[in-house]
Amino acid sequence: MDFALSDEQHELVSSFASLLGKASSPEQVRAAEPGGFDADLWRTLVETGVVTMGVAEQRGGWGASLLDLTLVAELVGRSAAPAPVVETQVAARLLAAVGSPVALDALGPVLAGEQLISLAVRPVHAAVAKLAPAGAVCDALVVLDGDALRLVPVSEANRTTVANLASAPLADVRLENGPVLVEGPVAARLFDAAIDEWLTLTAAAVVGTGLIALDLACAYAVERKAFGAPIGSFQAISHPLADDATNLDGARLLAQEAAWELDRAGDRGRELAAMAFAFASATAERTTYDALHTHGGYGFMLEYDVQLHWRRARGWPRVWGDTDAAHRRAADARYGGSRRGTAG
Amino acid sequence: MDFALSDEQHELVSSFASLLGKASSPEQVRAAEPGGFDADLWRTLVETGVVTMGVAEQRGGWGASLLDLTLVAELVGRSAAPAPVVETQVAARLLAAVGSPVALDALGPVLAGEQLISLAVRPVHAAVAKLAPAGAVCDALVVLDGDALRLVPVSEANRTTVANLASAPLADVRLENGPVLVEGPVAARLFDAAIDEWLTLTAAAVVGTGLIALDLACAYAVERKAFGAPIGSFQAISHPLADDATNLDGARLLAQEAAWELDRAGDRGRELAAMAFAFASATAERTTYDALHTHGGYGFMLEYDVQLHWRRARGWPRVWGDTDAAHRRAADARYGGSRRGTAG
Amino acid sequence: MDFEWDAETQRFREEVRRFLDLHLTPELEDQLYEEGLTHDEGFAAALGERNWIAGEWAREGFEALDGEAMQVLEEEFARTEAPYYAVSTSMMVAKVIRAVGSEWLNSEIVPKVVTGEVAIALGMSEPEAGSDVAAVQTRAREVEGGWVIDGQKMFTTNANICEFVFLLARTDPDSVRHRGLTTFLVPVASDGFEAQAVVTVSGERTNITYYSDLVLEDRWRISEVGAGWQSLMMALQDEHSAPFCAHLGRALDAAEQWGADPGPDGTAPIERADVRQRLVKVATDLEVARLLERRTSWMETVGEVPVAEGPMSKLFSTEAIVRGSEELTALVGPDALRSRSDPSAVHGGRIEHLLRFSLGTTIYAGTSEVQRNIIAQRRCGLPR
Amino acid sequence: MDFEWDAETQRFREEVRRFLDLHLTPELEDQLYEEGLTHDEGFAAALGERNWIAGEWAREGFEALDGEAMQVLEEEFARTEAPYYAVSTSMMVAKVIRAVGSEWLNSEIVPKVVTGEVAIALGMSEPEAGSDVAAVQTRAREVEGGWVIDGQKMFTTNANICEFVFLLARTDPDSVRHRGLTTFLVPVASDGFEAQAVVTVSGERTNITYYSDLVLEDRWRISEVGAGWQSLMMALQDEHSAPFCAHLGRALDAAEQWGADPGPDGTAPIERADVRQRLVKVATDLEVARLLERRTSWMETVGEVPVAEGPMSKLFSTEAIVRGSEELTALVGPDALRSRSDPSAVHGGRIEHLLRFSLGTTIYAGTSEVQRNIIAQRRCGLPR
Repeated sequence: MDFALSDEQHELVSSFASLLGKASSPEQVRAAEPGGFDADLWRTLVETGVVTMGVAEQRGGWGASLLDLTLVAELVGRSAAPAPVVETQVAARLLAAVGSPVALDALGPVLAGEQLISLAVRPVHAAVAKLAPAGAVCDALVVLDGDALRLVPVSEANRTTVANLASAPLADVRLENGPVLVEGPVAARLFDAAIDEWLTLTAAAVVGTGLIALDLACAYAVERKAFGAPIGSFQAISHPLADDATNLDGARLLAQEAAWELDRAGDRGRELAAMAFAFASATAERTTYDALHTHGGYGFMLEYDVQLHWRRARGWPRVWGDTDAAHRRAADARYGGSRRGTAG
Repeated sequence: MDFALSDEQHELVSSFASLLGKASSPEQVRAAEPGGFDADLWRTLVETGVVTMGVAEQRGGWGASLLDLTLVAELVGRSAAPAPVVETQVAARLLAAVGSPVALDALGPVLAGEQLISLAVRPVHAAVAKLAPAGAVCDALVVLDGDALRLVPVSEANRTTVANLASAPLADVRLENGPVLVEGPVAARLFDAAIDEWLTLTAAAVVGTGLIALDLACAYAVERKAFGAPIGSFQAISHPLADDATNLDGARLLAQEAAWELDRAGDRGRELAAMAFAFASATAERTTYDALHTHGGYGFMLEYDVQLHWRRARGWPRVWGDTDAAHRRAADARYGGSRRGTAG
Repeated sequence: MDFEWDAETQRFREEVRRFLDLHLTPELEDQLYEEGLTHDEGFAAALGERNWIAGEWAREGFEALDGEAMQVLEEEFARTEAPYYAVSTSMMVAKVIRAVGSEWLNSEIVPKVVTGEVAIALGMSEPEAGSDVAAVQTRAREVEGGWVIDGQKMFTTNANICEFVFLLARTDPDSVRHRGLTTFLVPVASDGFEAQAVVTVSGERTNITYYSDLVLEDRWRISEVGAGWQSLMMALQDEHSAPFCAHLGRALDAAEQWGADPGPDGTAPIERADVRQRLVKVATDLEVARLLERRTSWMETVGEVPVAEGPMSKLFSTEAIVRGSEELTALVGPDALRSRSDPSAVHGGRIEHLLRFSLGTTIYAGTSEVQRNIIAQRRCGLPR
Repeated sequence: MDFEWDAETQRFREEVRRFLDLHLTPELEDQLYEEGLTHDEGFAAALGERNWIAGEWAREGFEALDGEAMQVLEEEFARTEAPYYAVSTSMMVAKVIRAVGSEWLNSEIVPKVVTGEVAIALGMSEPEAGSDVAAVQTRAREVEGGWVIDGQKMFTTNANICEFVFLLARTDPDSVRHRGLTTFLVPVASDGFEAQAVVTVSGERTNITYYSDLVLEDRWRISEVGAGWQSLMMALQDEHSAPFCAHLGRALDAAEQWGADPGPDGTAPIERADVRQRLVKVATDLEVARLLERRTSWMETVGEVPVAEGPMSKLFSTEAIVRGSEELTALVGPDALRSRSDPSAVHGGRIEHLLRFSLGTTIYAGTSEVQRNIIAQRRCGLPR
């Protein structure tokens, strides 16, 4: 049992915190709305190795653990970074895990920073990948199409950008022909493993979202006075924030535990990843609501930053599904697949 | 639109309030634990007409509306009366509604105060009516057994009394032979209509449970001091109680609306009855928890009254089912029966 | 007890719906949403023509509407997101003028409110006075024949399209809290008035309004000098019976329509047990919210003052909107993220919009915390 | 980071489980439940023989247990409802004696706590001093060679079967709040001591203890005169890392077993989507509770003071117990109403009992409200 980060992990955190503090300030986040993509920030991140780091060394990456990536994801969430870090990391790791010549051919330009490849986190229906993360800005998308993992080229010709709550670069992507990466049962297995990673990293990202919202709320509650006292001295304000702080600590630990379990290929990886996603997204939703509400009418103004995080706490995770869906996934992992029942 | 009670209803309320205030004091409620039945109280109630009042005039009763009965049920809940008012009222109304000679034969001694007949609110499995309300003290039980409504005689020979959270007179009743009241689709239809009534009246009863718990908590919060002030002046105490007061008002109105709709045989009777049960039992659970918690360590002592109500808020409704089950019933009424899905 | 509208009220509801079909066109709806407006002059004029602005007051050719009709009118407007907000704030002020204002204000302003020619925004909260309205700092300094006003008001919604702002200002510079305040009607055409746009999460525009050496003749004063707080309380009384639940009803309608349409696998979501259950939970909240609101409005109709019941209905409805919009968004799933403005949005993006709209409801017209304080004191008898 | 116990700790856990299989017999369990006890002399003696009372202290023949082993020990005791409470309160006091007590107390009392011969109850809260412990009114009046004690303590659990009460009393009659307090060890055999039984909703017995002209020699004083508050805080530090989540684990185990058994229709409830989902939600809370608790205990192990983290784990775990026991009771349905003592109860009535047990957890050892106050101040930086 050890709850401490390693020295290397502390360094990782401080270098990304400093990078994002400079290149993903609230002003920059706003400037990138509603598209949700800042090309300069993305270039900087890619040059720093944000995608490469997560790929195994024998595939040309730096071999960072999923636990390491949760630390980065949390900072991405904290800064509401307009950059598709999580989905590109997971897509690259998936290409590396597939390991077929087609997959490795696709991975090359990703590691070289020439291609942005994302992952459609929901299975395809009627030849359309709906609300594909980074679908609005990617060059190609890994999709599970029936029993095949395919790499679908994406361009203005086959994507329809979707304006959305989170100002995320989402698009509905019509499937063009694209090479099959792998097919058969292994395809679904690899896709599911990628979803485990995406759920874990998204959990970490929205923990970051919750943490920054909490910080904004606490700072406001110390400054703002009503009825002759700082509003933070009223239990109606302070107690929800205390609960949120507690839940956020728990959500962070759970996301880290899920990553640690996936890293060691433990039995509970899938279960913990889905639990972490469910708990973190519920926590981020509630925290950002409380934080916004703490600001009173100001929280409701676009001009205040807290709404940026309120929107992302909902929009980022929900491109996959809600907490109920995550609980069902965790239940299937914990109790074995369900044989009855309609909820998938 | 009229939210006022009639003069007759005000009189009904004040006469039962006075009766129960005298004959169902906290001391008497405690004295009747764990059996949950006070024979003197029951005799008084029967003599006052608590069962007869709900039966139609042409069947020998006084023709009170279900809305009238919600007013009585709320007072039963408020006083935690150790008397099976709701189930005997509903059983008597069911016998009257069946109207067959066998049913009317059974109704006679009930109206004469000679027999205590209750209703098994859940369908029978393997010839046992489990956790039958008033099963521990009734002479007979109306049960839905397959497609027949039957009147099952109950005695020490075929009942096993069950110690339970609410100190209610519950028993597992083994089905002896007993006359069929009615069979075929009409049996299930009449049973379902009786359940609508039971759900509505139980909703009203636990509103009463919540209201008395809220009163106890507010009185305590005014008296009790900590950190130099009455604890009721702390928002951590007062805000949950304000929410509870609000929910209780809503639950009462919803139970009354459901009764009113059932009284006029309106389209939404079943839906509203199930909604009222779900909302009232959730509200009573939360209110009694908050009320007990408001008392601090004292709430946890058997000596304080609030625990009496905390236990009944859970035990009384749940012999039928939880709020999820009620929501499913309401959904079937609102959207038509479900054709898929496992939750019944 | 009777939980149904009487037959006349039900006929009236049909009449209101026909009116809305005619006057609240899809084009107008889109325009209002895009511009973030809650007022439209043409719509207001059409309301005025039927005496539906000051419905509770009889005037030549029109009988007064009773309490039920007024409730139905407001429910329908809220349900359809009709541009009604400035009309309702104007009426709040018109009532105050009728109660405490001068003859001149009564003859000059009130009739124009009634016809929809004039609209009035509310200027109460300030940068340092939100929930704590009595902390007002905007000053009105008495000068020969009138007043000079200096200060700033937050959330002066519609000040950019109204003719007047109902202003709460401190006239006694040495006063604190509730004392020494006075209410005025400030023409937005005055020199020294400025409205700065503030866009909210729901897309609605509100304003910060600035008052700089603004000279106002005394005839624009509404309350007696120093009696502003009482006149403000009068204006706010109406806020409690606002039919918030109709907003939740709108989103539930959209979700139930979504549920009835076949999904990608050919079955309607509503046939799934979990979907039905979650929808019905929201429907239950809606039922309760509606009952609490109608009770409040009924109490006012029969002359009772809903001291705790008003706060209860405001609290429950708006918290139900927050819960319900979160729940429905989660239930509809990823597609609920599509913005109201996006062509691919589910059922016009009503649910996505309600989610953003919900945020304001637990804040304006008295935050949930303020409502709980009131309920705790007036209903539970707890000390301050 | 490492989220697993090391191999040695895992072996130790097996050893603890074997111990419990041997010493916590079904007969003892039933007896404890029926009598409402949380202490058993035989069980305590068996613990003492292994040095598992003062495990963190080495003594002849025993090495000290490390933080992980101590955590595992307490988790297992909580999970199985072992009669451990008086042992743990005794150790809280033994640590205070070690830190600030006299040589005589150290040689006379501490060794007997370690072996389980002596048990000590906590006498802190009073009728007028619950969450606000500093409002203590019990007086200790200095007399020649000692003290005369008068007062009353609430919730002196196990005072009826312990040898001593750890008493917080006001020694300076003119003092207020935290100042002027002193801690004592009161032998329950003293004249003027009385314990009156109080039965709780969970079935556990606690006591009101009365102190009437109770004469105590000065050698029973623990803290310096006037330094009682500091010694109390020392004693309470341990409360934060109590493994509450193990109680929730016990109920979840029972519910999962219930779910796996075929129901009346022949299928196991756990195959139903709604049942699985509700169970997993509780399992998620349990996972989080366990992580927060283990972090607190780990921080103490590495020498960090969990100023906010301790309150966080206590708050989260106990609120999760309340939520979880309500949820599991609802899920299991009507049968969950059968009392723990009824032969027909589901899986020994563990869930029904946890529901009643849960009520105390958010109150004692600092209410949830007190924990939130601390977290708001120490973690969120909010003003008092």
